[in-house]
Amino acid sequence: RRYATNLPCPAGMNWIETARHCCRPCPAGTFMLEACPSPENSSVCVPCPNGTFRTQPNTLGECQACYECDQDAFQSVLSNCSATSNVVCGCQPGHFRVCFDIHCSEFSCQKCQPCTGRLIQRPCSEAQDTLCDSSCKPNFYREGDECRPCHTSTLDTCGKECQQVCSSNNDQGSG
Amino acid sequence: RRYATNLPCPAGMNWIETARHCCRPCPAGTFMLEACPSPENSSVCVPCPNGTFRTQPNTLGECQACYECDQDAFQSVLSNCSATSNVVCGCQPGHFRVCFDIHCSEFSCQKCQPCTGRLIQRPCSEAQDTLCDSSCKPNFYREGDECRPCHTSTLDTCGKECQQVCSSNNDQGSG
Amino acid sequence: HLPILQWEDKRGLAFTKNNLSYSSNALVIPVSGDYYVYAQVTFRGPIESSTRPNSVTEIITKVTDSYPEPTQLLTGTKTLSENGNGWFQPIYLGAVVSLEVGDKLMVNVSDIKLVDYTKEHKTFFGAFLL
Amino acid sequence: HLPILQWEDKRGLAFTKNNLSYSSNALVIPVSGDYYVYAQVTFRGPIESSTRPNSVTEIITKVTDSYPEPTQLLTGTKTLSENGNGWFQPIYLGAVVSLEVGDKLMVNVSDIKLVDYTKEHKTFFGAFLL
Amino acid sequence: HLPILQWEDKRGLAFTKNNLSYSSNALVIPVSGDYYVYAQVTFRGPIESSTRPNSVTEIITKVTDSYPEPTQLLTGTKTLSENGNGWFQPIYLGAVVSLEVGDKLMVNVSDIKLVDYTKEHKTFFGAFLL
Repeated sequence: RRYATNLPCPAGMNWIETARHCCRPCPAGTFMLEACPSPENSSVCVPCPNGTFRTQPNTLGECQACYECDQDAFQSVLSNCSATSNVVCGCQPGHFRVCFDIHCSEFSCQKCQPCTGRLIQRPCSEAQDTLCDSSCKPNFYREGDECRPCHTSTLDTCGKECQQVCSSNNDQGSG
Repeated sequence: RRYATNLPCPAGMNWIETARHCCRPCPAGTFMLEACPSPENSSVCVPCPNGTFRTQPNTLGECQACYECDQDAFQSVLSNCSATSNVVCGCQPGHFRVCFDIHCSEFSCQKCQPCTGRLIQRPCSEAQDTLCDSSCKPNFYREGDECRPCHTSTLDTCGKECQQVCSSNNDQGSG
Repeated sequence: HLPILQWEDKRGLAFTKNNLSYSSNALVIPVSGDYYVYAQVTFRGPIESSTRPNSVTEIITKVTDSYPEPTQLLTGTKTLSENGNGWFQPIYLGAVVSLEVGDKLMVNVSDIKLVDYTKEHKTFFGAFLL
Repeated sequence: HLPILQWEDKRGLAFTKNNLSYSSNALVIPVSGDYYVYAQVTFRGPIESSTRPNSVTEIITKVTDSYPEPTQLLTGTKTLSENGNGWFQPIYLGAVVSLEVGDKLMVNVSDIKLVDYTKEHKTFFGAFLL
Repeated sequence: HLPILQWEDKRGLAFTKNNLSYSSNALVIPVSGDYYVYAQVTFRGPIESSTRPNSVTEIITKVTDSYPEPTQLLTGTKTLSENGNGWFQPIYLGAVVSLEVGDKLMVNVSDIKLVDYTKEHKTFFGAFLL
């Protein structure tokens, strides 16, 4: 991918347009303040200022600005930005990651569902929502797609489903 | 609509700013590579390159790029781009045109509805969706806004409507 | 063709200079060259008369003496998914185009009744020579 | 007034030169003339505290010593029709404005908590002299 | 990385000059300096194959010999709330960036099948030296 009309630099060296010769790149975590006076000498490399980084050796005049994790949108910092690596963001506890596209370059953090009245088949994780058991826990009866505790049911609210589940444990709530 | 400060050109000739005199326009399907040396002589007109067109005589320095039909979105080519005409797009078979605005400068191609279980009042066309008969075909009974074939109904799924239609032809499916 | 917008060219933030002039709804190009041409139209609704539109379109067009038909230079088309109550939809367009002296630049819209003309900083149009 | 955004002016892709300087949230105009001024703000939600907004607004304003009130130069307003889960809405504005030496340019937004500040290439602001 | 768009650089409204050249999907910078870089991509759907996307993204990136990874310069991300039938979503990006001779500018998109390539005035890309 070398720029065609440049004089080819030996491997491990980059062409410096302003200096019109090749220089050894500055190491990751630094940027090139001044190009080498000649290919044999080294360039003036300066550490990336706070809040910036370079993951690779380079002959660039500045470092890349660190991303920030979207704390207001329930993101959390998995690893801080360093001179050689960008920040890595995840989701705060109780939230899971929903990618915006297949590359997941952007994701939102959504609240894990609570599985009230059900057993948890698979707990919520960084990548996936909680997977709730389809059937209700003991002492819970189904009402639409919710599981309600027996003790909250009353005679007139306790439909067919509820009677089946709750009366059999004959600890039905007061009339 | 002549540009006010120009010297008026005789009818059928355009003012050429670079040449500071009038020239006869190049015919449709070509563009003006070089202006006429003087109003009496002709300009150098060159055919529109592949993929471009000019529908009118002109003194322009390039031809217009042809549009393309949106094959991924169910459009089809009604007529190809030529040197003198842009491409004309329609909808692939089984789709009809839905204009985005009254000028229909943009349109999407939507699937024709199938009229399952109904007679077709007016078949799907480039401009309009199929118009289905409001009542069901013989041996079909109404279920909500769908028409279902009698033979698929079973005793317990055959409601009032179904019994009325299907039992009268006493060829009801097995119990 | 689509309706053409009219513009204020003197009062408030509006101005023309370097003899780029405005006449009969068009910016008139004084010297041939490459121009960065831009325009923003803010659309808004619902409005009384029109049925709910499902899209809005803004087009910057060029009219020239060397060709009898307008040329569409830049187009922004957006479908609307806003529900019943009030909605706003700005469309910004901008790019470099090669223009000849005498060419006229205009802005067309899909429905002039949907254009928010109330504030000069919401709908604007301009060009500058590179 | 609407909240004013703060900007990074040195690190990463950000820079100032030809003594167009940045101080107390504003670009300061070093020489009178016509400038192409532009800004994009990416809005995103939902966020914890705020109730679901039904619109977002970005305004480029000018503050000058010759007038006690800010002048709104460019405005982008968009209603939101996204449902519950995550949404993004970028608004880009750009136009030529006549500015005097010492004028200050700022970007205001309808709700600062809805601004996506996480990546420098999603929200940016700048100007150049023609 | 995200798919890279290919561009027409000669026919119709497209042109390159002042030895800003186009090769293998990129604008190649001929001289170091500050450039105003811009691009609009019109996205549209639904299309046959792809499941309904919930967002579209356009990114202008820079590739340089002085660094092995592309740098994202400008990004526009929009979530889609349009329902079943046809939708359009233009995204315009533009800003000043400092570039070195030999740098290459490209436009990436989240899903190339969603790009409206049918009309040259709906999807475009360019840059000019300040």
